[in-house]
Amino acid sequence: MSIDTLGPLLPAVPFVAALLGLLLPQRSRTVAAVLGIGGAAGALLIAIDLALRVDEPYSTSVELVRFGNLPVMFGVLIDQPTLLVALAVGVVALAVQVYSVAYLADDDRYAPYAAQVSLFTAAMLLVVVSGDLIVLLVGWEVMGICSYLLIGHDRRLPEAPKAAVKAFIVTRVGDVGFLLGIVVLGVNAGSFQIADVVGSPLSTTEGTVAALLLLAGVAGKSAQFPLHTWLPDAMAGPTPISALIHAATMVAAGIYVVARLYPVFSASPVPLAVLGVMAAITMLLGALAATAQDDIKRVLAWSTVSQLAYMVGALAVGAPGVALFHLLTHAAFKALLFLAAGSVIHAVGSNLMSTMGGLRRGMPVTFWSTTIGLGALIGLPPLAGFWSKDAILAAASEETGWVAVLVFVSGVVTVLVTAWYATRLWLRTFFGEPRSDAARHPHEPPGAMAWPVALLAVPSALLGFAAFSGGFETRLGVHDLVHLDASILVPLVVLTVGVLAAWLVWRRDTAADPARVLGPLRPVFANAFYIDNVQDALVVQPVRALARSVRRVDESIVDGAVEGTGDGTLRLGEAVAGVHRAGLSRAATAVLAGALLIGLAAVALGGVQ
Amino acid sequence: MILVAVLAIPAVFAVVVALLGDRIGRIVGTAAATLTFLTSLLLAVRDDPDPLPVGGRAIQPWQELNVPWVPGLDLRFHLGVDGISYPLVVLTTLLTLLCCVYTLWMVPDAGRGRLLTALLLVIEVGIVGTFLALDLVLFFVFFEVVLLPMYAVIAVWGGEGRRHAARKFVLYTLFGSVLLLVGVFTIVAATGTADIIRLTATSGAGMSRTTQLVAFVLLAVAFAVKSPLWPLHTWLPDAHTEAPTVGSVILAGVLLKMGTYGLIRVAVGVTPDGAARVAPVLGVLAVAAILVGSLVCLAQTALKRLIAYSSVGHMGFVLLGIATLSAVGIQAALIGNIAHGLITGLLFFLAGAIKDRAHTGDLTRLGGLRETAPTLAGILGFAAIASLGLPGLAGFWGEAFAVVASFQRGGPLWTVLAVAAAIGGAVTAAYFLRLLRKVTHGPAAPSVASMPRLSPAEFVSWAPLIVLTLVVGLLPALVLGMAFDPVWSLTYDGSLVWFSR
Amino acid sequence: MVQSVDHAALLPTYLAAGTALLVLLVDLAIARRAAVLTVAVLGAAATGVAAVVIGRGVDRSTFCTAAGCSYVADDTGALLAVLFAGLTLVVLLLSVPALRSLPAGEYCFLLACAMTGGVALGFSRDLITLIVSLETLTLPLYILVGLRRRSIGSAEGAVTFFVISVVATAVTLLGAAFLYALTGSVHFGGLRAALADNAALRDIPLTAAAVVLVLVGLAFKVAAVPFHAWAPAAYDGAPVPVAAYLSTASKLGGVVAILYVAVDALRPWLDVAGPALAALAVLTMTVGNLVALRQRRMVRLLAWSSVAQAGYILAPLGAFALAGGRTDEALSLAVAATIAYTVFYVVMELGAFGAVIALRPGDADGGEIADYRGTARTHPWVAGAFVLALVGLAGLPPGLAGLFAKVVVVRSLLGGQAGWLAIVVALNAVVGLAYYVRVAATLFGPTTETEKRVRVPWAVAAALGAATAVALVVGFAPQLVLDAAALSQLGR
Amino acid sequence: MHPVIPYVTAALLFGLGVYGVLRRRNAVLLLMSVELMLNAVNLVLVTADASVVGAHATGQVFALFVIVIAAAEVGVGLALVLQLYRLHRNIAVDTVALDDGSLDDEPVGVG
Amino acid sequence: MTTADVLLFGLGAVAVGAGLLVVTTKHVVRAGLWLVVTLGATAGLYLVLTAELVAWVQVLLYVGAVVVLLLFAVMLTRAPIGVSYDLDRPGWPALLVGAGSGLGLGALLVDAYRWSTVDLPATGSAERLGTEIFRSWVLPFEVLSVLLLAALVGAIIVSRPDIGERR
Repeated sequence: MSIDTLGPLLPAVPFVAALLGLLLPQRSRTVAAVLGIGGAAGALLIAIDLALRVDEPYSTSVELVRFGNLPVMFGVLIDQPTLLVALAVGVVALAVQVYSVAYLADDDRYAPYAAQVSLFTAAMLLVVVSGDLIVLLVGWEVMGICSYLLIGHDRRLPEAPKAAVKAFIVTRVGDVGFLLGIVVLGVNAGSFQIADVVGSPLSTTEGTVAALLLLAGVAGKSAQFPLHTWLPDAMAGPTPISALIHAATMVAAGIYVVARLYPVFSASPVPLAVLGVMAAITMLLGALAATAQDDIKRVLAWSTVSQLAYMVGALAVGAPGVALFHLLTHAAFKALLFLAAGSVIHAVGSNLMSTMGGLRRGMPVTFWSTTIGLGALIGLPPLAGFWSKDAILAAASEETGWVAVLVFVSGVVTVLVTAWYATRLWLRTFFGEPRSDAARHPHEPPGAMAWPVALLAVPSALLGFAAFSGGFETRLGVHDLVHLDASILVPLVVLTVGVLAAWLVWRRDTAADPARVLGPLRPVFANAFYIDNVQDALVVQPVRALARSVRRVDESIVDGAVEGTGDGTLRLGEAVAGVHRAGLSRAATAVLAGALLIGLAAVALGGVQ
Repeated sequence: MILVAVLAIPAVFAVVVALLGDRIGRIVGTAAATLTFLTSLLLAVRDDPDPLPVGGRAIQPWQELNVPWVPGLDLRFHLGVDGISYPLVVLTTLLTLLCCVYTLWMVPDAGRGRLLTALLLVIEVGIVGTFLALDLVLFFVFFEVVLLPMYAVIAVWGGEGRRHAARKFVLYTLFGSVLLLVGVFTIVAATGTADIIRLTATSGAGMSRTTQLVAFVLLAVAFAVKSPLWPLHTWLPDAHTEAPTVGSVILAGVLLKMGTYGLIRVAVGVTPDGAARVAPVLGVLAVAAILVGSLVCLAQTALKRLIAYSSVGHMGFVLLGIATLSAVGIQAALIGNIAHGLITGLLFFLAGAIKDRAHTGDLTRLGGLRETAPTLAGILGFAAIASLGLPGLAGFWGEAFAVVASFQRGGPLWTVLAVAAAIGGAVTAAYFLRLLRKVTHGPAAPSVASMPRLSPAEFVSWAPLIVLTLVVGLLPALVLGMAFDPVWSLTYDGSLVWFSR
Repeated sequence: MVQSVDHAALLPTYLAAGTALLVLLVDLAIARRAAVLTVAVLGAAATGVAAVVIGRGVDRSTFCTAAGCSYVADDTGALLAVLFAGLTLVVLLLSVPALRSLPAGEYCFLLACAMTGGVALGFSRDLITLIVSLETLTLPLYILVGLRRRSIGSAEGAVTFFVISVVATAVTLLGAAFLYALTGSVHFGGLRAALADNAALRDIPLTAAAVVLVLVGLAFKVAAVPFHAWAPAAYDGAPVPVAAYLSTASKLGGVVAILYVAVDALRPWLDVAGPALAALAVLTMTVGNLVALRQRRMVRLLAWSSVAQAGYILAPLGAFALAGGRTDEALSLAVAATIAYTVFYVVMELGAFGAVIALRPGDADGGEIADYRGTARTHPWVAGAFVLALVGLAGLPPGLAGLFAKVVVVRSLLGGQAGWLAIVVALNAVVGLAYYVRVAATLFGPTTETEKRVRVPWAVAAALGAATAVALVVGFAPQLVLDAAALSQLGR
Repeated sequence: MHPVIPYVTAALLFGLGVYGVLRRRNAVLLLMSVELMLNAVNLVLVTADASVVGAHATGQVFALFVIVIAAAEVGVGLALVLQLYRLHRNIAVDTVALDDGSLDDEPVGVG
Repeated sequence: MTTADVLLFGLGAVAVGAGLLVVTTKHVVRAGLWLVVTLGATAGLYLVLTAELVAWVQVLLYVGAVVVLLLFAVMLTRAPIGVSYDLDRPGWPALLVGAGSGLGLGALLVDAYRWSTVDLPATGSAERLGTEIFRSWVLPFEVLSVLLLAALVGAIIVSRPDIGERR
């Protein structure tokens, strides 16, 4: 098959799988599983095939529709980074699909779930390959709705529906900006084709405005401050979904789009500065919030927020390739961590670390996989995360300007905090005495769950070495990914400090939570600096109040005017009818008085003429 | 020939159905609706497959019929179909057919299903006639035809407060159409012709600037009431809340489109100069409609009322598109029309199904639908998601490109309007998700405890809407391809604003 | 000198008067309801046919003096004669149930007398003949209104009608007398010439007063506000067929009188009369509609609605009289619109009253609106005709006749550049629909008790069917009416 | 002869008739007032015949017709008044109701 | 001031004065009698204005028939012979409208005719009037006969509730 048709097939295969899956009756688990896994596997195979065959960027397009002078093209724009991300998506999606078969073994709504995961995959792949911003937006939003559906999947969790709505609305708020940004770019270029948009000159103001608008969408999707609040709540979804959302799809989309449209952002300093500040804040915020969580998935969720900020930081310092590198490694180790956490939860029956402990003996595979994942997360050499994080810090240190300094400093501090909370998670989960009955008798999950975890450990551990391959660097469009010089010592030292600090605190009382040393800051971190509450008070409640008052105004004033006109007419009718409820003589008076008045008026008028 | 058939079949059968027995009447009515639908598809056949291009603002109907009717009133029986009207005609015949099919099995409590079917056919005549008319006076006549049958549908088969709602509907919309009458004859008096083709080609030559302005304002108010545009919308929630399911479907699905279609074909077509001068006001009101509609929905507790108010918001996008007077905007309006017809039609079908089963439309008393009726909940989810303008489904194109058009228009006002409209889009998402959370999620409420399975009538009448929502979403060119040339020419090669400057 | 009289031209009038006399004789000789009715119906039909024949021939004039002719049998007159004869015929048929308790011979005789007045009115071309004809049309109606002799309402209605009518006649007569005193002429042609040529008259305010007095007195006939208050009482008190006649034939007479006087005789002074006519039109339609909103009794509602309709009828003339360029073309448009609207209106009003009669048992009065609840189930066809008539009066499809009637008026208003008046008409149409639709909805309401189905007499059914059929025909082919209205020589 | 004298007389008579019509409750007195008005009309017509140059006797003819009309109307009118009296035992015109058919039981509201 | 003027003025004053009493008197019967005076005075005016036929018809028909009819009606409705205080309604509007129309018309007429003088035509004869009627006004005359017939039949039918009742 020619690569021209393969490109569009990339999202099409899982899309068809999703469509068929949605039409299935709920009971047909097997077919659903085949469709789900088949869709993801098909996409992965196509991605591999393309990766092997495509050397030069290429694009195809057909006109989807034409609005006035603005055509919307359906087409793909495929280059090397595209395929790397597509591969990552394929791998994670396949892992998630396989894992889900077992994880949702006793869920009677598995069929729609699998189809929705397929749709999610298709949407992400559409974002990845699309050559047209409008079509990209299609994928972008479909992903949002899929995240909504999947987060709200769990019927037992009372907070699930709310979290799902929150995830969609918060990202949708950002998408207002994203849409407007696309509109600015498209109207300016007279086309929504990415190639045209990137190639057509923008005035500085327009460019800045467009970039900032797009950033709002990116912040929403990639969970950057201040639109990050949906992500931890999204943990209400089934664990594989968390893996999917946090690893390769959804959150990655924002980073990917910035990288794809990088010329728009780099054209003026303002967007980059905003990116930098956003990254610095989010990085620390996420990491600090992760220190005080008891829910294992929330720890991972906040770590995602923080890690995404690294990628944003890389973008801010002019290194989109590096950002994609971290995206890939993060996809691997975060998928691993979530799936592993899923195994733990599966075994313990709870999300809370206070009910775990000492699990390493009962679940060795999970333990070792998690250890690799956490090592990659904190940047332990030579695991994957080390290389990519190091590349980001190096890129920041090489760049000049306050933004770069800010990114670098916050990056290093975050390494410390990350090391601390990762260690805490590791120790609290797998060491010490079991703190609940379930934790005393842990068991490894079934193969369908264990294998994806184990397999994902491979890239988590080794993907970093890809940085040594020149081909990989070319594909990401960067040089010198590897910086084996003295500057790597700074993060390594900081890392060690973090790990040791956590270990020392833990060792004093292995049953207690190391987070206790945070003292009064603990609730602040646990509640992520109360940003949720602030948002609720500043945005949600006012909007609700506004809605209520608008409804009141609409019903009592706007409609009141209408009803009032009706009633008024009737009352007037009543009044006029009242005048007629009189004797015959009033009629005579009316005739003669009327004649007199009209006569007088006519005489007066006639006199004028 | 086909033009006449599309009107004559439902008209004749409406009478026949009213005279037949109840069950056979409904069957014959459905057959007639099917026939009409199939005939309307044939309208795509072009009399002159390869017409010579005509410059300027030309309407080039694919099929045309032009015979005098009442010369004394400048009234000619002048029908024609082109890319602007064709999709709406087909949508009308399709929705009527689906409603007839639905009535085949599900007759509202008041009974007399054959009369309901007959009235649906009469309404179809009026709506299709409005879309096909190429004579101003004829347009007005068809515009009026719909009024009383719709009143009857609400007043006879409606809910608790049906009489009040029906009266409000009929009086309010009559208020609009009498202004239309005045507007039409303002134009006819000034230009001496009621031929829409000629008036459009000359951009209403013969009218002074003031006359154009006055005429446009009259027409715009008339169409704004029908559409409805905030703040002339308040008949709509009442009518929708009380109307029977099929009534709501027709009302939202196609009746409102008479307003927006009229605005495009008549108001903008015949009085472009007036339109260009009033457009900013129209744009501001359209955005106000979007924001007010969506905010009210956010605080709304009744299911059908919420969907009704969502119509106000959606039609706001359509009207915003028209107000930009650009090819982009008007195309967006056209596809917005179709999408809203499909999606809101489906939503009202669903609301009706839920209300029939749960015996309440109160959001606070519903909940957990996906536990007891997963299919229904799934379709409701689909419809809600489509309605909130999810890209890839039909609703997206109209809304996104209304924003595009508004932005493209340029200038601070239109930019602000574009931003506000986009924000309105976000609020739309918020209230639809709130709706889903209240209705489908959570533990099953007592009201939804026993939900009968979906009947074949429901499947048959919903499936086309679901499929079309998806298909139009993926292939918007299905609707817009044929509309491109007419809109391009109507907007004088892209934008009337440039033309009027 | 013996003047030659063109008896052919007088044929319709002769036939009408002859019908009256024959009815009286037949009543004396046979004294059977059927015989009397047959004679009256045949007489009315013959009058109509004669009018058609006369109308198709050349215009004939007779009773001519140097000042002009008193009697001209032209298209306009023939059209009106046909209308009067037709209306009388239909009302006679509608009277069949009512005649069970009314004196049939006298009833038919009086109706035939009224018809004679109407026919003569259409042909008359001077003030004396016009006023005498109009009185002949009206006076029998006082009695007919009071003919339910056991009913206080009937007596009250008759007295009200009578008193107001006499006062209005006095006003008209005074105006006519002044006009004669000022111009020395009573013929329309003479008056017009004198008013146009004699510049001195322009400077005398008395002329304006005279013009207004004549028109105001005639406005009583069409029940224009403020000369309308008799109408509800008289309509409701009268036997229902008589109310039908009052609201159709009698109103037609008033319209004709106003048209003739305003357009033919007082043409040069229309600008003085214009504001008055426009104000009357606005007041009439508004007050009529508003009060109709609050009516409980069916016939009163129809009475008030017919008041409102009179406003629409007067509007084109008022608009013409007001508008800037008073061209002959605009005037003939306004006249045609007035006549056309009147014809449409008369047809639908007859349908409405016909349905009321068909739905009421025997010779009962109109009753309350609530009494009609559920008649759609018991009498679907009659209810259908009723609804058609009502929505026609409201001016909406499927009452296409009414729709076109409104269109005609609005068109002529906008053609006469009286946009504001068009808006007033339009808004009034909305108010009007509110009560028409209330009545129509009542028909479909649930019945409170299991009502016995009233059998509809065949005569009533035939009359109602004819009225409905005509309404449908002119609804789909309004050009027929427009052509007929355009035949009018008035204002040319 | 100064025509203004009979003309003003007629005007005053008409005014008196108007006053009487509006003032009198008794229907018979009301009719008398109407006669005053019609009488005034006749006076105008007859005076016009005398004062208009070259007039025929049209005014007098008109006046005769008016007298006949007045007589006919008085005849019918009195018959109606008597009928009212028979049913009502009263001929005060202001007890003759004009419009008592209004809705008053239904609450004001568009519905 | 000619003799005719003096006569016109005098008779006019009588007519108006008696008319005033017609509409103000408290005696029903006296009102009828004052009406006779007004009508008689008007007939006198007609005579001065050389309209003998009209004057005689006025005396015969009005004074002779109409007033008698009215007085019968007064008696049939059992009106009190003496003073009655319920004859009138409170009358500001009546006064306003009555005075307004009377004086207003008077003013218009004065404005129109001023103190102009015309010669009275030769005394008209019944013959001339007859010619006029039968030459030019046959039609209204005949229509009027239908009117009278209708009035006659109508008055009877209203007065006799038993006629035409279902037997």
